[in-house]
Amino acid sequence: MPRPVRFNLNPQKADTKDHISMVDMPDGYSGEGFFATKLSEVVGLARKNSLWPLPFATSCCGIEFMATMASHYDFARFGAERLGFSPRQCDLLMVMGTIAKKMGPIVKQVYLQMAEPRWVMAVGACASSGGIFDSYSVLQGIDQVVPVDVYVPGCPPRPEAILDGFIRIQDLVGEESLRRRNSDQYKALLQSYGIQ
Amino acid sequence: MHVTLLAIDLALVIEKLILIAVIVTVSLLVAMYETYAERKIAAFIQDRRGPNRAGPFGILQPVADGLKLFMKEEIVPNLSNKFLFILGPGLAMLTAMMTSAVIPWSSHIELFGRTIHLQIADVNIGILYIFGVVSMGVYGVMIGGWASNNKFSLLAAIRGASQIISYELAMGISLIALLMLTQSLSLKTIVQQQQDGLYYVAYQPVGFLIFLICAFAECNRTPFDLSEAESELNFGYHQEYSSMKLGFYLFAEYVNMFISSAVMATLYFGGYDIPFVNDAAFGAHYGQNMLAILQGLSLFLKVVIFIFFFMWVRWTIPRFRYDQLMRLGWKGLIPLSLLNMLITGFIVLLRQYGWHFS
Amino acid sequence: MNEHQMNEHHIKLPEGSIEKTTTTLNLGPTHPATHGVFQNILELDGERIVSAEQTVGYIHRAFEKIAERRPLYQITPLTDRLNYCSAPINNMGWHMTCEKLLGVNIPKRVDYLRIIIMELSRISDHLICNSVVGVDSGAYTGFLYVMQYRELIYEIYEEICGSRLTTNMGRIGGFERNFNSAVWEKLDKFLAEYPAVLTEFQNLFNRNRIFMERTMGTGGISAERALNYGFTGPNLRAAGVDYDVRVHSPYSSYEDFDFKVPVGRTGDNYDRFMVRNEEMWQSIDIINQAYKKIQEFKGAEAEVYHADAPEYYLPAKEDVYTKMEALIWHFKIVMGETEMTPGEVYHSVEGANGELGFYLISDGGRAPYRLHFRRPCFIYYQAYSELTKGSMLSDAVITMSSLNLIAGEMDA
Amino acid sequence: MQALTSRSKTVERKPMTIWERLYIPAIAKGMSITFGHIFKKKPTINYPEQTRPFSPVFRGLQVLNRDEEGRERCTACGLCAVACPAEAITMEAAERLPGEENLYREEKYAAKYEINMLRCIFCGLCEEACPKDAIYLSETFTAANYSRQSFIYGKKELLIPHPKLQPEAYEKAKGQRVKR
Amino acid sequence: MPINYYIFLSVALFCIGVAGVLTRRNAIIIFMCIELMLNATNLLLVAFSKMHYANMKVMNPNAGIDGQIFVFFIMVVAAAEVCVGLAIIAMLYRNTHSVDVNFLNRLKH
Amino acid sequence: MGLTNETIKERLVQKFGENVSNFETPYGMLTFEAPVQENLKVLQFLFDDQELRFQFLTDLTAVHYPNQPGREIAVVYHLHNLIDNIRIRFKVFTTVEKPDVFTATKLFSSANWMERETFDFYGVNFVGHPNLKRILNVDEMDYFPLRKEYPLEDQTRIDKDDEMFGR
Amino acid sequence: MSVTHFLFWFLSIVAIFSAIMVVVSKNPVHSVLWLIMVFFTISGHYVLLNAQFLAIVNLIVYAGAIMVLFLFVIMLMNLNSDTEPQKNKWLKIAGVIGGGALLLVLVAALKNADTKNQIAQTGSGEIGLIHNLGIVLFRDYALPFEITSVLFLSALVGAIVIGKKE
Repeated sequence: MPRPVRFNLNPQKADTKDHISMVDMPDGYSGEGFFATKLSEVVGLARKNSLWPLPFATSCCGIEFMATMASHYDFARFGAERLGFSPRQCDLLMVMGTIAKKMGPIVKQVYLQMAEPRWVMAVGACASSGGIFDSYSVLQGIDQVVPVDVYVPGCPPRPEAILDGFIRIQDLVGEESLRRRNSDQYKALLQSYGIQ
Repeated sequence: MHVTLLAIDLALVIEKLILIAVIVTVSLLVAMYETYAERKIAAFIQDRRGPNRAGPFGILQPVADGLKLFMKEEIVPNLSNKFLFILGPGLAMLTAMMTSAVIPWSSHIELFGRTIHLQIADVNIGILYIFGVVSMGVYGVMIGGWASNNKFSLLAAIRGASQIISYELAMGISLIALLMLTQSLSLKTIVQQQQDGLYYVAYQPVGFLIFLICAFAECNRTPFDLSEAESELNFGYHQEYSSMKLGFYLFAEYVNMFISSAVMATLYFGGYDIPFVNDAAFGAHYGQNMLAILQGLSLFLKVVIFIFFFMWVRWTIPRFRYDQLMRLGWKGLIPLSLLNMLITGFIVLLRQYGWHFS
Repeated sequence: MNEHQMNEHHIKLPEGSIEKTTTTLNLGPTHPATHGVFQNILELDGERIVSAEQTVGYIHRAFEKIAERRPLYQITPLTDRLNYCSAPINNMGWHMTCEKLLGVNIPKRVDYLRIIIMELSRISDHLICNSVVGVDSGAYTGFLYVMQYRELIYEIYEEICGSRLTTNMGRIGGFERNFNSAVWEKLDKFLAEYPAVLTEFQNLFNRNRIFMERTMGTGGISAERALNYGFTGPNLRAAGVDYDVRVHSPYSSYEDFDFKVPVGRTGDNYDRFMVRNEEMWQSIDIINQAYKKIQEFKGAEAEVYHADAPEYYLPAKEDVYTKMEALIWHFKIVMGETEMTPGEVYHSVEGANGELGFYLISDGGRAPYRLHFRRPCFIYYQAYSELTKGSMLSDAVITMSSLNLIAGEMDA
Repeated sequence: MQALTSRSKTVERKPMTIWERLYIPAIAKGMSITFGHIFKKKPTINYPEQTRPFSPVFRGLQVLNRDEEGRERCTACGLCAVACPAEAITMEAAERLPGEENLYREEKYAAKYEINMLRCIFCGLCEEACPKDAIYLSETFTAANYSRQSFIYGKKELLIPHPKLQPEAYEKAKGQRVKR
Repeated sequence: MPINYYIFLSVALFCIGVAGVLTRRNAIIIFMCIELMLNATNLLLVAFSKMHYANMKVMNPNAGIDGQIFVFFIMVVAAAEVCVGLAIIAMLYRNTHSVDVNFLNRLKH
Repeated sequence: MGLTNETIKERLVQKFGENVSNFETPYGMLTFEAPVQENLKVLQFLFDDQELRFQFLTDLTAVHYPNQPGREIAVVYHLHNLIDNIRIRFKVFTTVEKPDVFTATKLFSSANWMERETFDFYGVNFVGHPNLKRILNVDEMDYFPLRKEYPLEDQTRIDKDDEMFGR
Repeated sequence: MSVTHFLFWFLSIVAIFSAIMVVVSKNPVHSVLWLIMVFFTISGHYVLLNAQFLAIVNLIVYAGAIMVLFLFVIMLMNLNSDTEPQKNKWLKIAGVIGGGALLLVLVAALKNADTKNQIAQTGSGEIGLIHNLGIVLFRDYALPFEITSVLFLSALVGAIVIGKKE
């Protein structure tokens, strides 16, 4: 059956404002000041172009991630090279694939070992929400154990979708204030996951 | 000719300090762009495009990486020995940079009425000095790996240390064969000897090959990257490092590569000699300063070719297994270099007694 | 603490206890060598492995339990995610199991189409496995060369079913749509270009001494042990047993095809690598034969892409909108209320890494009463500790990747 | 083990020749292969700027269909929800009131129609199950986003542009179909 | 430099080495202290050789060179000694799981 | 191919008599059952017999029939004779209260993990198994999830009522 | 104070401090590193004395090879400050006193030795250069040189035999 239209024209727009709450201005100060803002921007620019991913690839999405790394899509174009399995050295935890309850603590462990600033991307239905596996053994979304910055739907997402999610992460990283990681909101967020 | 180390002359000190600063800066810059080149070459070899979003063609990529690493959180694992943990990358960087002191980067330039030799120190034990510093390079790996208090790191440290020690031997013996020909340990002299005749690679092809292989091993490059084999040991000895300490380790590897390329170019490929050109005549015609710049570029070009070769090999062949690596080192390269040394010595003797080839 | 006690403390050690001379190294679950998710706890004496203990279940997803709640056609997404590297084989295997249970006869052309798809996915699976062996031995580039051609296979899938990896391809009784011209074009392109790439890949590895020494004589197993361990597929054939489900119990008209069963001699990593390479060549051959056979269909036969089974195969959309009877069938099938034959059936296909079996018990209800997957990975992974005993750490890594362990299949 | 079939073919396993034992030839061969690739045309797609055409049957983001006059086709029969293996679809049916004939095609319609895109596995079974040609999967993937809530796509996000009221958007949504 | 300086420096280093041997129980550290003592001697030898040279260079351009040759041989011996010594320590450690010399004195166990 | 379902059946009856029963051939595969104590003897006979040579354990699993009192749990073996290329299915039934079955690990190394899996899912206690503990699920799990009385979802879950709808 | 003097004092102080640290460090790895420091300073002294060959050989042999071996052994045994055997306090004091007494006696004995006017020539002199050393070594000391190779060989064999597991 031919489809009457091919694309939907009103999909959700992702807006970083939904996600990062910038540090509130303290009373009496007018923001971070020019220099600090510029520094933030430059650092943001550097960070977003040098996000080293830690592929926590457990299943199908990991295979699609291989395709993303491979020549056709070339993840390295974004500076996201040097895949490391050492959490200390990576900036972006990409959880790809089903995380079973047995695996949950390990995801958290890896997250804890990462150095700040760190970001988490849940790739695929299983990592984001459990997907079709609404069963006794599967964690229904990794945001139960670690805070997630970007969700990428799809089962598995196409490489384009993974790249799209990665660009969302880059937007987020680029806009993040240097102070965010010291803010109370961020601490409260981590606290809600029992971290620190 | 040797410059006494203690003849202190203020102008000389300033000159040398500037030279050191320039060489260190250049080494770091080269190392930075080596990371970029590594990614790009890997990409081209693998039919990809490589980083192209940070700046035009991605040339700001190393800057972004560096800045990011600077701004990242420092993690010092609780259980590890903090002092050693910090010392490790520092040592790695230090030993990597120290070798550059004796390499003649070009002949001399004439500036402000002074003749400035573009070499930090022309000591008459240049090769031994390189050898000594290289043998020191193992500490960065060992201490870093041990202080991380991680079994993978420890395994990597032990692998790396034994590998570097083993390959140093073959490297040294292959150099001895070269030294029999040059009869000098000073790198400057060696370069000058090559200015007129053939490059030493023509006399010492086997020695060069052994030196090249050992250089790969000393730089921890594939196929000898056992100490940071990512599929086995998960980056090995620098696994626990984050932030700029990691940056130091990565940088040290690239600086090492740069310096060993320079050493190879100097020893076997005429150093700053411009190939197919009579340098002296050229200098007489265009002036010494012009010549020095071109010679520097010539050395640089040779170094770039070597660096490309390093990367090309890395992205082509699989790595060895630990025992195979040791077997190659001890049973392959050392006997071969000994043989090479003996044959060279024999020929040198024959020539001393007046026997000439054809 | 006085002098005496201190001496005591140091003297005590050697007399009673035998000191531990081995190191425990934990490989996984996030170690790069354990591509998916499993854990190997290795006891190392230096670099030699004294013993290995595997832990699995890190992505156990309860397939078999979920399958008991789903009508037959909704199980295809589950089988997709078993061995996700070659999802279509699983899909086809599952559909054939259902057809066997329900007694649906499949036209020859559908069989051949299925064979093309299955062999393509076998290629894509072997290709991943072999290139990952390369990656784990340190040569990353070959991996990216062949991955480009896996992308072509994915494009073919995408043209057929609209998805790349977890394809949900095929229906009980055939395919959801006929192969369009783009599929055939892309298949032509693949068949024309892939052999050269495979040759190049082999040139990079096959006779490279470093690679040969890394793989020869490591991770080997004898034919008897392999059979006892329940090895199937390329891993068993590498040990020298020419057991292949496609030959032994031909399904989907494999009996019409002429192909060889590559076998090795020692069952080591090199043999596994070579057997997989050779199987890719055989698969290309089979695809070529199937392609020829399909072109021989003429007229109405050339358009057949599903069986004539209105009870199980969804009617065409146009009919649903216009014909009452079709609408009723449509509702019945989607709601899962068609007649199910009670009974138990075991059907197996030659999956990319072994005999993939489906043991289906139906009690006539909407969903299977019990569905059990014979998952080859799960069965042969238990031999890992025997395969790696006495070898070195680096060998263990290569053995792991050359076994082609797919976590999704292993943990169900 | 005896041979089980007559079709076996032993794979090549020659011992290394002296020449091969030197490492050099194979390495040189490999390096010539990799060097050749430097000059090959790169298949890379510069993704955000360049896109690769998806196949016309690609199963991406779901879309709710309207008929030619712009009426919603969905009649809230629930077959898609039943067919969904991920149970990602929920809907609430409502009776069409008099005067709404230009909005809804049948007497019943979906007052609320939501798909949880995070659960959805894009298997296409809903499209197949729909007897009214009301839902299908478009040739685009679902965009990534920052929060879980934003993945619950309601009718607002799913409905295609109205062919009468928003003709330009409708034409755009139709896209340029490449003739194959 | 006056030779005295070198003498006293060497003596100091040597005595530190002696003190180390006496105070530590770790066989490896003791071994290292021995190396330290050897090095102190080496330094003194080189200093003396240069002293000799300073005195005699007019007569013999190679005066004092024997001292440096001697140092060279000491290094050779030290390398050989370390090689064997560490092997012994490693073996003892394997058998006794200790590097404590107070424990190592019982060669049978 | 000399071996047929009939000959296998004859050989089995000849050896075990009344103990093997319920011979069927659904979809061409010979299926029979034996008392639970006899399972090892039957497997051993099938393995050793010069004619039968069922030396390849294709599959081992269990099925739960809550409606058959006394025979709630069936352990199903699929055996394969690779030389004659014939498969059989062999079942033993046991009770859910005391699901003790002798282990086949001595005969087939492959049975090790399959039995552990079966234990994990159904709680079948394989007597003599070298390492009978949970394999796929976490060790702390205190029920056998694939038995029919247990629901698909985890009952201790509290995330059902989050903002995610649809369940 | 000339630069030479300055360097001498600097190197000497560092040498003595490092040597003390070798002895007092709890952690064997620290001891090794301090010992390497001592070797560096001693090499510095050699350079001051214009014994360049010995300076570099000292580094290569001691710092580059011997200490790596030490470090290797320590790492393999996983020794750290926790496993460090401790001597009795009194024994330690006795050890220090013994060392100190030796120092005292030697200093006292050497104080009056007739060395006042003797100097060790720094900075110049050709005897420490590799060319001269080489000639003497291979001409006058050829036999001892060959014998050292035998020594090495025997050490090698010995180490392998000792280190080999049964």
